[in-house]
Amino acid sequence: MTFEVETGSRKRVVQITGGAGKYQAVVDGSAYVLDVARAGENWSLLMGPVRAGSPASLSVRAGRSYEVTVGVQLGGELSVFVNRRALAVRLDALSTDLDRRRIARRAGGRGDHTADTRSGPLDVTAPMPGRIVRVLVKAGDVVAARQGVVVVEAMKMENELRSPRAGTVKEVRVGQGALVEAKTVLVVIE
Amino acid sequence: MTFEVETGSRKRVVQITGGAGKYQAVVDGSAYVLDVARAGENWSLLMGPVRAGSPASLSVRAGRSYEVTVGVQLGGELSVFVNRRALAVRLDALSTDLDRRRIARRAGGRGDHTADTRSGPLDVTAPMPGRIVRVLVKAGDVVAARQGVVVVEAMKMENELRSPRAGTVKEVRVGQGALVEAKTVLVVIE
Amino acid sequence: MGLASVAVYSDCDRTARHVRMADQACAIGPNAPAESYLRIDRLIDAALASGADAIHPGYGFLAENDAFAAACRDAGLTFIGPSPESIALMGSKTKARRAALDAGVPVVPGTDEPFAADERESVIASAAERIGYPLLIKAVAGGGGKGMRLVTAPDDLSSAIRAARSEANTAFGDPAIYLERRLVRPRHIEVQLLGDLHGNVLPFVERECSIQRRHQKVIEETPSPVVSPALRAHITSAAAAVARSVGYASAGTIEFLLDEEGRFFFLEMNTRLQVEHPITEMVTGVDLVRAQIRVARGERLDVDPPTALTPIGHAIECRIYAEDPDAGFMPSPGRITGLRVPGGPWIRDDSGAESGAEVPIFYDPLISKLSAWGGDRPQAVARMRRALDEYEVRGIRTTVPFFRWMLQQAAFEAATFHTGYLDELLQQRQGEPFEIPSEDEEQVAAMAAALQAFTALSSTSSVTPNARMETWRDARVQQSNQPAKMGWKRLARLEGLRP
Amino acid sequence: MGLASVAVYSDCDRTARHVRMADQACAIGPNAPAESYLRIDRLIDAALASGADAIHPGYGFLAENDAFAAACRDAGLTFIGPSPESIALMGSKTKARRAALDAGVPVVPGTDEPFAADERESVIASAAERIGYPLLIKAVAGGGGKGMRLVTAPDDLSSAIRAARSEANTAFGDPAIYLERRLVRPRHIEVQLLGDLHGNVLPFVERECSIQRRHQKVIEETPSPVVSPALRAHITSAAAAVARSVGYASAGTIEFLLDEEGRFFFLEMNTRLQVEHPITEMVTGVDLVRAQIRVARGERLDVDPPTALTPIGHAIECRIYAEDPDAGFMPSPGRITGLRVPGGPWIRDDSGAESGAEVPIFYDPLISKLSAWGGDRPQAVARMRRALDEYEVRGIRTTVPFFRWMLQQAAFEAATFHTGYLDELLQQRQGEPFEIPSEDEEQVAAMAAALQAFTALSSTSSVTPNARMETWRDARVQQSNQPAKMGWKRLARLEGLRP
Repeated sequence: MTFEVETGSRKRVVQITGGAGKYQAVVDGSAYVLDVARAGENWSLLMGPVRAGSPASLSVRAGRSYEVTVGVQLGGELSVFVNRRALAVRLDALSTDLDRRRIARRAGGRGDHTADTRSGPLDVTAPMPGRIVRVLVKAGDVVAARQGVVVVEAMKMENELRSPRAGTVKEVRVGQGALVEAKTVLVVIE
Repeated sequence: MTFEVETGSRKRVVQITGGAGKYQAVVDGSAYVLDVARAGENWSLLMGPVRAGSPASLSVRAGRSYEVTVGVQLGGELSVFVNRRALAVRLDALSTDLDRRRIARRAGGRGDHTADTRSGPLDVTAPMPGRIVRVLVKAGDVVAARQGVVVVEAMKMENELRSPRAGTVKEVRVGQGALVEAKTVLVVIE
Repeated sequence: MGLASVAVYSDCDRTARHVRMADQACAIGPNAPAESYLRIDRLIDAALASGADAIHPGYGFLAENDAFAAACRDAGLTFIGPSPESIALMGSKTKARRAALDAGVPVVPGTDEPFAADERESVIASAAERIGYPLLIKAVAGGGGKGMRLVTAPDDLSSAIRAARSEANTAFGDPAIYLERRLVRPRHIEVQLLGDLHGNVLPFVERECSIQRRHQKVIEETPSPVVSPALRAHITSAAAAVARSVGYASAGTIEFLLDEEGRFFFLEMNTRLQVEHPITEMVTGVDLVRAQIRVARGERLDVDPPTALTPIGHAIECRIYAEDPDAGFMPSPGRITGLRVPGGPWIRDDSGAESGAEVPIFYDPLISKLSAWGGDRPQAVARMRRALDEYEVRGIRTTVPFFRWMLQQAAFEAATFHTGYLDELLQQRQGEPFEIPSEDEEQVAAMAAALQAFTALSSTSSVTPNARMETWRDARVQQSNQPAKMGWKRLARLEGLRP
Repeated sequence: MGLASVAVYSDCDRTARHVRMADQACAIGPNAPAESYLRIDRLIDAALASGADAIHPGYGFLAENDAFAAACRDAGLTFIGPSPESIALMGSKTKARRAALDAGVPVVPGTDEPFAADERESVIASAAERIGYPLLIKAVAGGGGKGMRLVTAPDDLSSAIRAARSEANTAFGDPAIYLERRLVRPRHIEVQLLGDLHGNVLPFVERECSIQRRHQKVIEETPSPVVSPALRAHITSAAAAVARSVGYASAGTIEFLLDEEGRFFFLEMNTRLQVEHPITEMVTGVDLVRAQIRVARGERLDVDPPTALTPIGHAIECRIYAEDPDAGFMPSPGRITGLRVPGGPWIRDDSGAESGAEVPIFYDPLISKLSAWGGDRPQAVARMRRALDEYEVRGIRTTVPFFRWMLQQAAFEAATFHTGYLDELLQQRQGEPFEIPSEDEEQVAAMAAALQAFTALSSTSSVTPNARMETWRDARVQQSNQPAKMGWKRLARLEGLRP
């Protein structure tokens, strides 16, 4: 089965075959032997070959050892831990041995975070879950760039959210004392 | 719902009512308020009332705090951990609010460990999982009390199993090198 | 010490570890601190209801509140801390400055009296002009960076005053503030003290806490890499003199700023146990909490002065927060789905975090204090690096990746930092993540993700139970609030293979 | 130290922690030690296949095998331990006795030469008559109580010889044995040493390991409660003299028996790191494993002699085994279904155990080494008690309940024990369990069991998700190999309420 996997800024084509804990992976044309076993919530992944000595004449083989956890999906990404370091991974199936049809790439799945680069109204959103301590503006107010508009408290720290640019307050969507989730739109500036 | 619960050498009659984490327990006629919440694999159990001061005039109530885990069943017993100490518990439902019929006590569930007090043939059993290192007797051999009959190895220690009394070896059920489970009958003496 | 304990808890802390480990527990109200952990009346009632003899206030909430200490005394309870009078005196930053001056210890220039809660901003602005920019607004009742704001230009003064007053009011119930000059590249050096009711005051080897982010200590160590034995003698004597002059009788800490010429200035006194007390315990072997309890019972200090002042080796603490360092250290509350904590030689982890536990949005996001000891500083740093490498938290973001990066910085290794160092360092960053995975790690992550999809999609059940990667439950949990966008999941649905 | 590591593993250790934490890992064979961990050829090949420079043998299996050390040398690998010659000399208990005598150190009376593997029992019996009963049969290649048997009367000699030879052969590949007089109520005192390749030998403050069960150390502590500074100087000098006389150049330990008159006798030398090394690290701050690696690289010892000989405070270790103390300490292998390990100030847990991990039947059942440090012995004991109280292992039995009981014994607190003390104490017991739950705990257990049944049986789903007690999975797992016998489960089935 073949997948296209994106980590960091790079894409890799990964082909997997095998089963029962023993797999072969071909990554961008290079082949690896994988030995995978579950250990509690993690996997122990041993990857060969290790190039050292003259393995052919030896009675045993060494593999590079990784502790891997494939975590929950966050915003379309898989969170994979490799040796206790988190990496964000996006994954697509290119084709499978079950089904040779090419599956179209994900469509329209990436546009989520583009709102604040639009040239129209700008949203001031809550960066984290928290409580609205104070609303410093009302609809119609003229605000300067970096002027405080709302104060949000989370974990005992107050954070003043500022207007991203000069403009007029179009809408205030929250009131003092409200509990808000992350990414809730609080104020719209135009 | 009412249960008969045996811990240590004592039986208690425990009646439980309530729900949603708040329960009332009547244990042998004494009433308690229980506040139960799950914390990972354990429960936090708060038990009131605590008799101290004059609770009536106070704005809050204190409860005794226990960390409890009701573990897997071992040989007909529940293993309950109270503050990280294991207690063996046997439990029967006496009657329920769903069904007023008296349920008969467990029948015949206790006879497991009586084999070696019978007057007939005696079994030498493996006290733990392990490997048979050596069989020191064969069928027909006359053995003295406390004479070694089998050597079992577990966790790198050898344990010589001895005949519980003088007699004749009736049967040898294992051979050298065999892996045996706990309680496997190895040799029968008569 | 064989003492029974009573825990108090707000609603969201019902199943917290301190509740489960205590002998008794007592609910004191809803999540908002003002309705539970800051309710003096309920705390006193909790002590009475449970039959407690004494209250240890910890190091947050009411730990530096003189009214609480007085309420304990009035209710016949032992407050494990200094007297209400000491708290009131040293807790007022402006009175504390006066006390230090009276004891002959220099202070940082600033306003000598607090401003009234309703003082006009123009009056504060005039004082600010006299002291000069950059300056700090500080809460009179403050501590831990709460209610503190750096102001570099007059234009920012008004908004900073507002934020500081509000934060101080929320955190301490007191909006009063004062101003203080900001020294150039100072180091934060502090002296732990123990006092008893018999007039003894014992200073400990100094701690260095110059690695700060927005005035919050991030890494602490002891001894300071730049304090000579002569300076140690000088600064610890000064600290003891201040404490003695006010009859201080518990654990407390006097904070100093050390300038580039080696002059030190009294900054403030914390009239409580500090978050960073474990590192002092590590290099002296003295149990500070035990000592607090002993002196609160009226016993004499039983620690030799040389033991307290002579560090054995070196210790470092990292404050691990539930914050996302790659998103400007934004709080990251939520459920911890997986946790593995490093252990082994010379590592100490003081934490209430557990797998399955929820980090609430209501309180300080400190989830663990990780400490390491070594025979010298390089060894302590090396052990801390190893411990950070083994630390794994899943479900929420933490500052562990930040610390792994931080401990690799040349200036950290050379100990050439000051209290503004970290903020400057962070400002130079161009938004790159704190951890850049190696080519090797990226490749393994790619293979692991592909493997999971492969085993999930394989209709032939050629996967042994041992190696089977069960992730469907996670995927299902996800789905409820976030549509799956990934190609292979769509594929799986198309082919009808999903359970 | 920044070194990359290569783990080796047998089949059942495939997912063990040391494998996952290593940089590389290498399978070396099936579970039986003789086919994996004792296979010198495969271990050498594993080092060559992975490009390793050095091998640390740990403290079991081949750690005291001179052929292995020689094979490393022949393969161009650094053996992190003493020379093959030192191992061969001190590993032979009879040659080691000779070396001690030559260095002017007294030894326990016994046979000066080992018996041939096929020596007739009558010859051994004559030697036994000469030495006198009670006596000990010991393996020439022995250590850790393996291949050792106490014989109190001539009748038991034959069976004991057979068991000792067989066990020695299995454990060390060498069935040779010798006899030694058993002293009356001796204490086990041992001296940790470090030697380097430049002729330096450094002794450390003594450890006391008198709490033994069937000749296996159970609790170790340092310093010994009965060793005066004068005796310490004497015994550590004697130990260093023996090591120096054989050119010993690594970590090693010389064991002595101390009789009731304060005389000490050389017992044997362990030419490896000891299980109990953490307590020496705790009171001296010296990392013994790091020191081993440094001297193996040819570096000079960098520890001050007074640091090694002057304990700071007191440290205790409990060896926690997967054994059921209430069933005669029978091994209790199996899956660990739940594990919580104590942490916090001055507690160290060295363990490979994890929740979900299987404790195999093939190896020594030591699952954790729990250590506690205190400013003095009572404080260390108090902290150990606290740590034991917080230790929870589910799924298998462990010796934690035994240690909780043990640390309450008056003789332990008074430190008036000897090497036979624990066996005598255990013999006096009438089969009562080590932990007798309080009335209170029994009542809570009864309520908890009833609560679980109640919530499981409640058809009205009045239980909140938070409080829901999900035990059906456990119950189902059980069922497969063990019929449920309990009334309430039968009831549940009868009423069709089970999912």
